[in-house]
Amino acid sequence: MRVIVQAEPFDLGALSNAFAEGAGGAGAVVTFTGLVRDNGGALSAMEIEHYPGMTEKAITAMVDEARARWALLDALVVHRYGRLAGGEAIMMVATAARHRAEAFAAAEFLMDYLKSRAPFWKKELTSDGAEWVAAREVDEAALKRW
Amino acid sequence: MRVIVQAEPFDLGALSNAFAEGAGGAGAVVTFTGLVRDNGGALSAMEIEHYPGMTEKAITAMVDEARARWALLDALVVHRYGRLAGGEAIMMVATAARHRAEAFAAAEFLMDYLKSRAPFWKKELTSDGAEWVAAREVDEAALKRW
Amino acid sequence: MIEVLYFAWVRERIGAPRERIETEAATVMGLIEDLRARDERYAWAFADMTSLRVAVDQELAGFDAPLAGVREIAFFPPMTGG
Amino acid sequence: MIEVLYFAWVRERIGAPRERIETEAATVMGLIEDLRARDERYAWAFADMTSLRVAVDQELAGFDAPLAGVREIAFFPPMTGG
Repeated sequence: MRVIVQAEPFDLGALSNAFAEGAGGAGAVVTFTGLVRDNGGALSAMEIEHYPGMTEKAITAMVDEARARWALLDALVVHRYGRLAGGEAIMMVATAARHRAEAFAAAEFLMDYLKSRAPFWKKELTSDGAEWVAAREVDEAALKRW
Repeated sequence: MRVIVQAEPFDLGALSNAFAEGAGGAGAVVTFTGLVRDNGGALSAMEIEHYPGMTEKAITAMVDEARARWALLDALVVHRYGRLAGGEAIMMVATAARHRAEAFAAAEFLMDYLKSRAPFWKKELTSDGAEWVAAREVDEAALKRW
Repeated sequence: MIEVLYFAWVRERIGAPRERIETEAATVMGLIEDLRARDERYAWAFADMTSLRVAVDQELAGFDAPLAGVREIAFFPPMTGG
Repeated sequence: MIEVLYFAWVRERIGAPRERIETEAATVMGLIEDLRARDERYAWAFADMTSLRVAVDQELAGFDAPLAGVREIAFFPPMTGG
Protein backbone atom coordinates (compact mmCIF):
# COMPACT_ATOMS: atom_id res chain seq x y z
CA MET A 1 0.00 0.00 0.00
CA ARG A 2 1.53 3.30 -1.04
CA VAL A 3 0.47 6.95 -0.92
CA ILE A 4 2.58 9.43 -2.89
CA VAL A 5 2.03 13.20 -2.86
CA GLN A 6 4.48 15.06 -5.07
CA ALA A 7 4.92 18.06 -7.34
CA GLU A 8 6.85 16.11 -9.99
CA PRO A 9 5.15 14.34 -12.92
CA PHE A 10 4.74 10.58 -12.52
CA ASP A 11 5.01 7.81 -15.09
CA LEU A 12 1.59 6.13 -15.30
CA GLY A 13 3.00 3.26 -17.37
CA ALA A 14 5.97 2.50 -15.12
CA LEU A 15 3.79 2.68 -12.00
CA SER A 16 1.11 0.46 -13.59
CA ASN A 17 3.65 -2.18 -14.59
CA ALA A 18 5.34 -2.20 -11.18
CA PHE A 19 1.96 -2.33 -9.45
CA ALA A 20 0.69 -5.27 -11.56
CA GLU A 21 3.96 -7.16 -11.12
CA GLY A 22 3.95 -6.64 -7.36
CA ALA A 23 0.33 -7.69 -6.85
CA GLY A 24 1.02 -11.35 -6.13
CA GLY A 25 -2.08 -13.53 -6.38
CA ALA A 26 -4.19 -10.79 -7.95
CA GLY A 27 -6.48 -11.61 -10.85
CA ALA A 28 -7.64 -8.03 -11.34
CA VAL A 29 -5.88 -4.66 -11.40
CA VAL A 30 -7.80 -1.42 -11.94
CA THR A 31 -6.18 1.96 -12.48
CA PHE A 32 -7.77 5.37 -12.65
CA THR A 33 -5.86 8.36 -13.97
CA GLY A 34 -7.11 11.94 -13.73
CA LEU A 35 -5.85 14.29 -16.44
CA VAL A 36 -5.96 18.05 -16.87
CA ARG A 37 -8.67 18.42 -19.51
CA ASP A 38 -7.45 20.37 -22.47
CA ASN A 39 -10.65 22.09 -23.63
CA GLY A 40 -9.62 22.63 -27.20
CA GLY A 41 -6.49 24.44 -26.07
CA ALA A 42 -8.41 26.99 -23.97
CA LEU A 43 -6.99 25.66 -20.70
CA SER A 44 -3.36 26.60 -20.41
CA ALA A 45 -2.61 25.24 -16.95
CA MET A 46 -3.92 24.02 -13.61
CA GLU A 47 -2.59 25.07 -10.21
CA ILE A 48 -3.15 22.55 -7.41
CA GLU A 49 -2.85 23.58 -3.79
CA HIS A 50 -2.84 21.07 -0.95
CA TYR A 51 -2.52 20.91 2.83
CA PRO A 52 0.87 19.37 3.64
CA GLY A 53 0.62 17.31 6.77
CA MET A 54 -3.05 16.52 6.39
CA THR A 55 -2.96 15.25 2.79
CA GLU A 56 -1.09 11.97 3.22
CA LYS A 57 -2.85 11.30 6.50
CA ALA A 58 -6.29 11.77 4.92
CA ILE A 59 -5.49 9.61 1.89
CA THR A 60 -3.97 6.88 4.06
CA ALA A 61 -7.19 6.80 6.10
CA MET A 62 -9.19 6.37 2.87
CA VAL A 63 -6.96 3.51 1.74
CA ASP A 64 -7.34 1.86 5.17
CA GLU A 65 -11.11 2.21 4.88
CA ALA A 66 -11.03 0.64 1.38
CA ARG A 67 -8.96 -2.27 2.73
CA ALA A 68 -11.48 -2.78 5.53
CA ARG A 69 -14.34 -2.96 3.01
CA TRP A 70 -12.76 -5.08 0.24
CA ALA A 71 -10.17 -7.85 0.17
CA LEU A 72 -7.49 -5.78 -1.55
CA LEU A 73 -4.10 -7.30 -2.28
CA ASP A 74 -2.61 -3.86 -2.91
CA ALA A 75 -3.52 -0.22 -3.44
CA LEU A 76 -1.68 2.85 -4.67
CA VAL A 77 -2.60 6.54 -4.67
CA VAL A 78 -0.47 9.20 -6.36
CA HIS A 79 -1.53 12.86 -6.36
CA ARG A 80 0.39 15.85 -7.65
CA TYR A 81 0.30 19.48 -6.55
CA GLY A 82 1.69 22.66 -8.05
CA ARG A 83 1.38 23.76 -11.67
CA LEU A 84 0.27 21.28 -14.35
CA ALA A 85 -0.18 21.80 -18.10
CA GLY A 86 -3.20 20.67 -20.15
CA GLY A 87 -3.09 16.92 -20.80
CA GLU A 88 -0.81 16.19 -17.83
CA ALA A 89 -1.76 13.50 -15.31
CA ILE A 90 -2.96 14.97 -12.01
CA MET A 91 -3.30 11.77 -10.03
CA MET A 92 -3.79 8.05 -10.21
CA VAL A 93 -5.30 5.28 -8.13
CA ALA A 94 -4.53 1.57 -8.56
CA THR A 95 -6.20 -1.37 -6.83
CA ALA A 96 -5.48 -5.10 -6.98
CA ALA A 97 -7.79 -7.90 -5.88
CA ARG A 98 -8.53 -11.53 -6.71
CA HIS A 99 -11.68 -10.64 -8.65
CA ARG A 100 -12.66 -7.61 -10.70
CA ALA A 101 -15.71 -6.54 -8.69
CA GLU A 102 -13.56 -5.75 -5.62
CA ALA A 103 -10.86 -3.98 -7.64
CA PHE A 104 -13.42 -1.79 -9.45
CA ALA A 105 -15.41 -0.98 -6.31
CA ALA A 106 -12.32 -0.04 -4.29
CA ALA A 107 -10.97 2.18 -7.09
CA GLU A 108 -14.30 4.01 -7.42
CA PHE A 109 -14.60 4.38 -3.65
CA LEU A 110 -11.10 5.84 -3.41
CA MET A 111 -11.82 8.24 -6.27
CA ASP A 112 -15.09 9.42 -4.74
CA TYR A 113 -13.39 10.09 -1.40
CA LEU A 114 -10.31 11.70 -2.92
CA LYS A 115 -12.51 14.09 -4.93
CA SER A 116 -14.37 15.42 -1.94
CA ARG A 117 -12.40 14.57 1.21
CA ALA A 118 -8.69 14.90 0.40
CA PRO A 119 -7.35 18.45 0.93
CA PHE A 120 -6.62 19.49 -2.64
CA TRP A 121 -7.93 22.58 -4.43
CA LYS A 122 -7.67 23.18 -8.15
CA LYS A 123 -7.37 26.53 -9.86
CA GLU A 124 -7.87 26.68 -13.60
CA LEU A 125 -5.64 29.09 -15.44
CA THR A 126 -7.15 30.02 -18.81
CA SER A 127 -6.70 32.85 -21.25
CA ASP A 128 -9.64 34.53 -19.42
CA GLY A 129 -7.81 34.45 -16.10
CA ALA A 130 -7.60 32.21 -13.06
CA GLU A 131 -10.54 30.60 -11.32
CA TRP A 132 -10.91 28.16 -8.44
CA VAL A 133 -12.71 25.01 -9.55
CA ALA A 134 -16.05 24.74 -7.76
CA ALA A 135 -16.97 21.48 -6.07
CA ARG A 136 -19.53 19.58 -8.12
CA GLU A 137 -22.73 18.45 -6.45
CA VAL A 138 -22.47 15.17 -8.34
CA ASP A 139 -19.14 14.50 -6.56
CA GLU A 140 -20.60 15.09 -3.12
CA ALA A 141 -23.61 12.94 -4.05
CA ALA A 142 -21.29 10.13 -5.20
CA LEU A 143 -20.16 9.61 -1.58
CA LYS A 144 -23.65 8.58 -0.53
CA ARG A 145 -23.48 5.26 -2.36
CA TRP A 146 -20.79 3.85 -0.07
CA MET B 1 -10.83 2.71 -30.72
CA ARG B 2 -8.69 -0.39 -30.95
CA VAL B 3 -9.24 -4.13 -30.50
CA ILE B 4 -6.15 -6.33 -30.33
CA VAL B 5 -6.24 -10.15 -30.12
CA GLN B 6 -2.79 -11.70 -29.97
CA ALA B 7 -0.75 -14.56 -28.54
CA GLU B 8 2.20 -12.35 -27.60
CA PRO B 9 2.54 -10.64 -24.20
CA PHE B 10 1.61 -6.94 -24.15
CA ASP B 11 3.15 -4.08 -22.20
CA LEU B 12 0.46 -2.71 -19.88
CA GLY B 13 2.58 0.33 -19.03
CA ALA B 14 3.43 1.29 -22.59
CA LEU B 15 -0.18 0.80 -23.72
CA SER B 16 -1.50 2.82 -20.73
CA ASN B 17 0.85 5.72 -21.42
CA ALA B 18 0.06 5.78 -25.14
CA PHE B 19 -3.67 5.56 -24.42
CA ALA B 20 -3.62 8.42 -21.88
CA GLU B 21 -1.52 10.60 -24.18
CA GLY B 22 -3.81 9.95 -27.14
CA ALA B 23 -7.05 10.63 -25.26
CA GLY B 24 -7.31 14.33 -26.15
CA GLY B 25 -9.77 16.21 -23.96
CA ALA B 26 -10.18 13.35 -21.51
CA GLY B 27 -10.24 14.02 -17.78
CA ALA B 28 -10.50 10.36 -16.80
CA VAL B 29 -8.78 7.19 -17.95
CA VAL B 30 -9.64 3.80 -16.45
CA THR B 31 -7.73 0.60 -17.15
CA PHE B 32 -8.54 -2.94 -16.13
CA THR B 33 -5.95 -5.69 -16.38
CA GLY B 34 -6.75 -9.37 -15.91
CA LEU B 35 -3.86 -11.49 -14.63
CA VAL B 36 -3.32 -15.24 -14.35
CA ARG B 37 -3.77 -15.77 -10.61
CA ASP B 38 -0.78 -17.47 -9.10
CA ASN B 39 -2.37 -19.45 -6.26
CA GLY B 40 0.70 -19.79 -4.12
CA GLY B 41 2.60 -21.31 -7.01
CA ALA B 42 0.02 -24.10 -7.55
CA LEU B 43 -1.03 -22.74 -10.94
CA SER B 44 1.72 -23.35 -13.43
CA ALA B 45 0.03 -22.05 -16.58
CA MET B 46 -3.18 -21.08 -18.34
CA GLU B 47 -4.16 -22.12 -21.86
CA ILE B 48 -6.58 -19.77 -23.63
CA GLU B 49 -8.51 -20.90 -26.68
CA HIS B 50 -10.49 -18.50 -28.84
CA TYR B 51 -12.61 -18.43 -31.98
CA PRO B 52 -10.61 -16.64 -34.68
CA GLY B 53 -12.96 -14.73 -36.92
CA MET B 54 -15.64 -14.26 -34.31
CA THR B 55 -13.45 -12.87 -31.52
CA GLU B 56 -12.56 -9.45 -32.91
CA LYS B 57 -16.04 -9.05 -34.39
CA ALA B 58 -17.69 -9.78 -31.01
CA ILE B 59 -15.37 -7.45 -29.08
CA THR B 60 -15.79 -4.66 -31.64
CA ALA B 61 -19.57 -4.95 -31.25
CA MET B 62 -19.17 -4.58 -27.46
CA VAL B 63 -16.99 -1.50 -27.87
CA ASP B 64 -19.56 0.00 -30.27
CA GLU B 65 -22.29 -0.68 -27.71
CA ALA B 66 -20.21 1.01 -24.98
CA ARG B 67 -19.71 4.04 -27.23
CA ALA B 68 -23.46 4.23 -27.83
CA ARG B 69 -24.13 4.23 -24.07
CA TRP B 70 -21.39 6.57 -22.83
CA ALA B 71 -19.59 9.58 -24.27
CA LEU B 72 -16.24 7.83 -24.66
CA LEU B 73 -13.28 9.68 -26.13
CA ASP B 74 -11.41 6.42 -26.67
CA ALA B 75 -11.46 2.72 -25.82
CA LEU B 76 -8.96 -0.12 -26.10
CA VAL B 77 -9.34 -3.88 -25.63
CA VAL B 78 -6.39 -6.27 -25.72
CA HIS B 79 -6.87 -10.02 -25.17
CA ARG B 80 -4.31 -12.77 -25.42
CA TYR B 81 -4.71 -16.42 -26.35
CA GLY B 82 -2.39 -19.42 -26.13
CA ARG B 83 -0.28 -20.42 -23.15
CA LEU B 84 0.29 -17.95 -20.27
CA ALA B 85 2.31 -18.40 -17.08
CA GLY B 86 1.12 -17.46 -13.57
CA GLY B 87 1.25 -13.70 -12.99
CA GLU B 88 1.11 -12.87 -16.71
CA ALA B 89 -1.44 -10.37 -18.03
CA ILE B 90 -4.29 -12.06 -19.91
CA MET B 91 -6.08 -8.97 -21.14
CA MET B 92 -6.69 -5.29 -20.59
CA VAL B 93 -9.42 -2.76 -21.21
CA ALA B 94 -8.90 1.02 -21.23
CA THR B 95 -11.55 3.73 -21.47
CA ALA B 96 -11.25 7.51 -21.66
CA ALA B 97 -14.00 10.05 -20.99
CA ARG B 98 -14.39 13.62 -19.78
CA HIS B 99 -15.56 12.51 -16.33
CA ARG B 100 -14.79 9.47 -14.21
CA ALA B 101 -18.30 8.03 -13.94
CA GLU B 102 -18.45 7.37 -17.69
CA ALA B 103 -14.94 5.92 -17.85
CA PHE B 104 -15.60 3.56 -14.91
CA ALA B 105 -19.03 2.46 -16.16
CA ALA B 106 -17.77 1.75 -19.70
CA ALA B 107 -14.77 -0.25 -18.41
CA GLU B 108 -16.99 -2.37 -16.15
CA PHE B 109 -19.53 -2.88 -18.93
CA LEU B 110 -16.81 -4.02 -21.34
CA MET B 111 -15.38 -6.38 -18.72
CA ASP B 112 -18.77 -7.91 -17.94
CA TYR B 113 -19.44 -8.52 -21.63
CA LEU B 114 -15.95 -9.80 -22.39
CA LYS B 115 -16.19 -12.30 -19.53
CA SER B 116 -19.39 -13.90 -20.76
CA ARG B 117 -19.87 -12.99 -24.43
CA ALA B 118 -16.46 -12.94 -26.10
CA PRO B 119 -15.44 -16.38 -27.44
CA PHE B 120 -12.53 -17.22 -25.12
CA TRP B 121 -12.15 -20.34 -23.01
CA LYS B 122 -9.57 -20.80 -20.27
CA LYS B 123 -7.97 -24.05 -19.21
CA GLU B 124 -6.02 -24.11 -15.97
CA LEU B 125 -2.91 -26.23 -15.98
CA THR B 126 -1.88 -27.17 -12.44
CA SER B 127 0.24 -29.87 -10.90
CA ASP B 128 -3.01 -31.88 -10.56
CA GLY B 129 -3.67 -31.75 -14.29
CA ALA B 130 -5.62 -29.59 -16.75
CA GLU B 131 -9.16 -28.33 -16.22
CA TRP B 132 -11.46 -26.04 -18.17
CA VAL B 133 -12.46 -23.03 -16.09
CA ALA B 134 -16.19 -23.14 -15.41
CA ALA B 135 -18.28 -20.03 -16.09
CA ARG B 136 -19.18 -18.30 -12.83
CA GLU B 137 -22.83 -17.55 -12.14
CA VAL B 138 -21.76 -14.19 -10.72
CA ASP B 139 -20.33 -13.28 -14.15
CA GLU B 140 -23.53 -14.12 -15.98
CA ALA B 141 -25.50 -12.22 -13.32
CA ALA B 142 -23.26 -9.17 -13.77
CA LEU B 143 -24.67 -8.68 -17.28
CA LYS B 144 -28.13 -8.01 -15.92
CA ARG B 145 -27.20 -4.62 -14.50
CA TRP B 146 -26.62 -3.05 -17.92
CA MET C 1 -22.67 -28.31 -46.47
CA ILE C 2 -22.12 -26.47 -43.23
CA GLU C 3 -18.77 -25.84 -41.59
CA VAL C 4 -19.16 -26.95 -37.95
CA LEU C 5 -16.63 -25.79 -35.34
CA TYR C 6 -16.06 -27.03 -31.80
CA PHE C 7 -14.23 -25.28 -28.98
CA ALA C 8 -12.88 -26.09 -25.50
CA TRP C 9 -14.26 -29.30 -23.99
CA VAL C 10 -16.81 -29.69 -26.79
CA ARG C 11 -13.85 -29.95 -29.17
CA GLU C 12 -12.09 -32.40 -26.85
CA ARG C 13 -15.13 -34.66 -26.49
CA ILE C 14 -15.75 -34.75 -30.23
CA GLY C 15 -12.04 -35.11 -30.96
CA ALA C 16 -11.86 -32.56 -33.79
CA PRO C 17 -11.81 -28.78 -34.05
CA ARG C 18 -14.02 -28.61 -37.15
CA GLU C 19 -15.69 -30.66 -39.86
CA ARG C 20 -17.93 -30.16 -42.89
CA ILE C 21 -21.37 -31.64 -42.39
CA GLU C 22 -24.12 -32.43 -44.85
CA THR C 23 -27.44 -32.00 -43.07
CA GLU C 24 -31.13 -31.78 -43.89
CA ALA C 25 -31.90 -30.34 -40.45
CA ALA C 26 -33.87 -27.10 -40.45
CA THR C 27 -32.54 -25.71 -37.17
CA VAL C 28 -29.49 -25.86 -34.90
CA MET C 29 -31.41 -28.23 -32.61
CA GLY C 30 -32.14 -30.49 -35.58
CA LEU C 31 -28.42 -30.59 -36.41
CA ILE C 32 -27.60 -31.48 -32.78
CA GLU C 33 -30.07 -34.37 -32.93
CA ASP C 34 -28.51 -35.61 -36.19
CA LEU C 35 -25.05 -35.50 -34.61
CA ARG C 36 -26.12 -37.18 -31.35
CA ALA C 37 -27.54 -40.09 -33.36
CA ARG C 38 -24.32 -40.41 -35.32
CA ASP C 39 -21.85 -41.36 -32.60
CA GLU C 40 -21.50 -41.46 -28.83
CA ARG C 41 -18.79 -38.79 -28.91
CA TYR C 42 -21.45 -36.36 -30.11
CA ALA C 43 -23.99 -37.68 -27.63
CA TRP C 44 -21.44 -36.97 -24.88
CA ALA C 45 -20.54 -33.49 -26.18
CA PHE C 46 -24.21 -32.51 -26.51
CA ALA C 47 -25.45 -34.27 -23.35
CA ASP C 48 -26.06 -31.17 -21.22
CA MET C 49 -27.67 -28.41 -23.26
CA THR C 50 -27.56 -25.92 -20.38
CA SER C 51 -23.76 -25.84 -20.60
CA LEU C 52 -23.72 -25.51 -24.38
CA ARG C 53 -23.68 -22.31 -26.45
CA VAL C 54 -23.94 -21.86 -30.20
CA ALA C 55 -22.84 -19.24 -32.71
CA VAL C 56 -24.40 -19.10 -36.16
CA ASP C 57 -22.17 -17.41 -38.73
CA GLN C 58 -20.07 -16.06 -35.85
CA GLU C 59 -22.97 -14.51 -33.92
CA LEU C 60 -24.39 -15.96 -30.70
CA ALA C 61 -27.74 -17.60 -31.42
CA GLY C 62 -30.45 -19.77 -29.91
CA PHE C 63 -30.85 -23.51 -30.54
CA ASP C 64 -33.96 -22.76 -32.55
CA ALA C 65 -32.01 -20.70 -35.11
CA PRO C 66 -32.75 -21.79 -38.72
CA LEU C 67 -29.96 -23.31 -40.83
CA ALA C 68 -31.13 -22.02 -44.21
CA GLY C 69 -28.27 -20.11 -45.88
CA VAL C 70 -25.94 -20.63 -42.90
CA ARG C 71 -22.27 -21.29 -43.66
CA GLU C 72 -20.74 -21.77 -40.21
CA ILE C 73 -21.99 -23.14 -36.89
CA ALA C 74 -19.86 -23.25 -33.73
CA PHE C 75 -20.57 -25.18 -30.52
CA PHE C 76 -18.81 -24.39 -27.25
CA PRO C 77 -19.26 -24.09 -23.48
CA PRO C 78 -20.08 -20.76 -21.79
CA MET C 79 -17.27 -18.28 -22.42
CA THR C 80 -14.68 -17.64 -19.73
CA GLY C 81 -12.50 -14.87 -21.08
CA GLY C 82 -11.47 -11.62 -19.46
CA MET D 1 -2.22 30.15 20.77
CA ILE D 2 -3.65 28.27 17.82
CA GLU D 3 -2.01 27.93 14.42
CA VAL D 4 -4.68 28.89 11.86
CA LEU D 5 -4.22 27.91 8.21
CA TYR D 6 -6.10 29.09 5.12
CA PHE D 7 -6.27 27.44 1.71
CA ALA D 8 -7.46 28.28 -1.81
CA TRP D 9 -9.77 31.32 -2.03
CA VAL D 10 -10.04 31.53 1.76
CA ARG D 11 -6.28 32.14 1.81
CA GLU D 12 -6.58 34.67 -1.01
CA ARG D 13 -9.37 36.62 0.68
CA ILE D 14 -7.52 36.76 3.99
CA GLY D 15 -4.22 37.49 2.26
CA ALA D 16 -2.09 35.05 4.28
CA PRO D 17 -1.55 31.28 4.31
CA ARG D 18 -1.32 31.01 8.11
CA GLU D 19 -1.12 32.96 11.34
CA ARG D 20 -0.95 32.33 15.08
CA ILE D 21 -4.07 33.46 16.88
CA GLU D 22 -4.75 34.05 20.53
CA THR D 23 -8.39 33.28 21.21
CA GLU D 24 -10.73 32.72 24.11
CA ALA D 25 -13.33 31.13 21.88
CA ALA D 26 -14.59 27.71 22.96
CA THR D 27 -15.46 26.38 19.52
CA VAL D 28 -14.51 26.74 15.86
CA MET D 29 -17.63 28.86 15.33
CA GLY D 30 -16.54 31.13 18.20
CA LEU D 31 -13.16 31.58 16.54
CA ILE D 32 -14.85 32.45 13.22
CA GLU D 33 -16.96 35.09 14.97
CA ASP D 34 -13.82 36.57 16.60
CA LEU D 35 -12.11 36.74 13.22
CA ARG D 36 -15.11 38.22 11.41
CA ALA D 37 -15.23 41.05 13.98
CA ARG D 38 -11.54 41.72 13.50
CA ASP D 39 -11.37 42.81 9.87
CA GLU D 40 -13.47 42.85 6.71
CA ARG D 41 -11.07 40.46 4.97
CA TYR D 42 -12.18 37.82 7.47
CA ALA D 43 -15.82 38.82 7.17
CA TRP D 44 -15.49 38.28 3.41
CA ALA D 45 -13.67 34.94 3.73
CA PHE D 46 -16.21 33.63 6.23
CA ALA D 47 -19.31 35.17 4.60
CA ASP D 48 -20.83 31.97 3.21
CA MET D 49 -20.55 29.15 5.71
CA THR D 50 -22.04 26.60 3.30
CA SER D 51 -18.95 26.89 1.11
CA LEU D 52 -16.54 26.66 4.03
CA ARG D 53 -14.92 23.53 5.47
CA VAL D 54 -12.75 23.18 8.58
CA ALA D 55 -10.09 20.74 9.76
CA VAL D 56 -9.15 20.53 13.43
CA ASP D 57 -5.65 19.14 14.01
CA GLN D 58 -5.72 17.91 10.40
CA GLU D 59 -9.02 16.04 10.62
CA LEU D 60 -12.26 17.27 9.03
CA ALA D 61 -14.57 18.61 11.74
CA GLY D 62 -17.82 20.46 12.33
CA PHE D 63 -18.08 24.16 13.20
CA ASP D 64 -19.18 23.17 16.69
CA ALA D 65 -15.88 21.37 17.39
CA PRO D 66 -14.30 22.49 20.71
CA LEU D 67 -10.96 24.32 20.69
CA ALA D 68 -9.64 23.01 24.02
CA GLY D 69 -6.23 21.42 23.47
CA VAL D 70 -6.30 22.10 19.71
CA ARG D 71 -3.04 23.13 18.04
CA GLU D 72 -4.04 23.65 14.42
CA ILE D 73 -7.19 24.79 12.64
CA ALA D 74 -7.52 25.03 8.86
CA PHE D 75 -10.24 26.79 6.86
CA PHE D 76 -10.83 26.09 3.19
CA PRO D 77 -13.51 25.65 0.50
CA PRO D 78 -14.89 22.20 -0.42
CA MET D 79 -12.09 20.02 -1.77
CA THR D 80 -11.69 19.55 -5.51
CA GLY D 81 -8.89 17.01 -5.92
CA GLY D 82 -8.81 13.83 -7.96
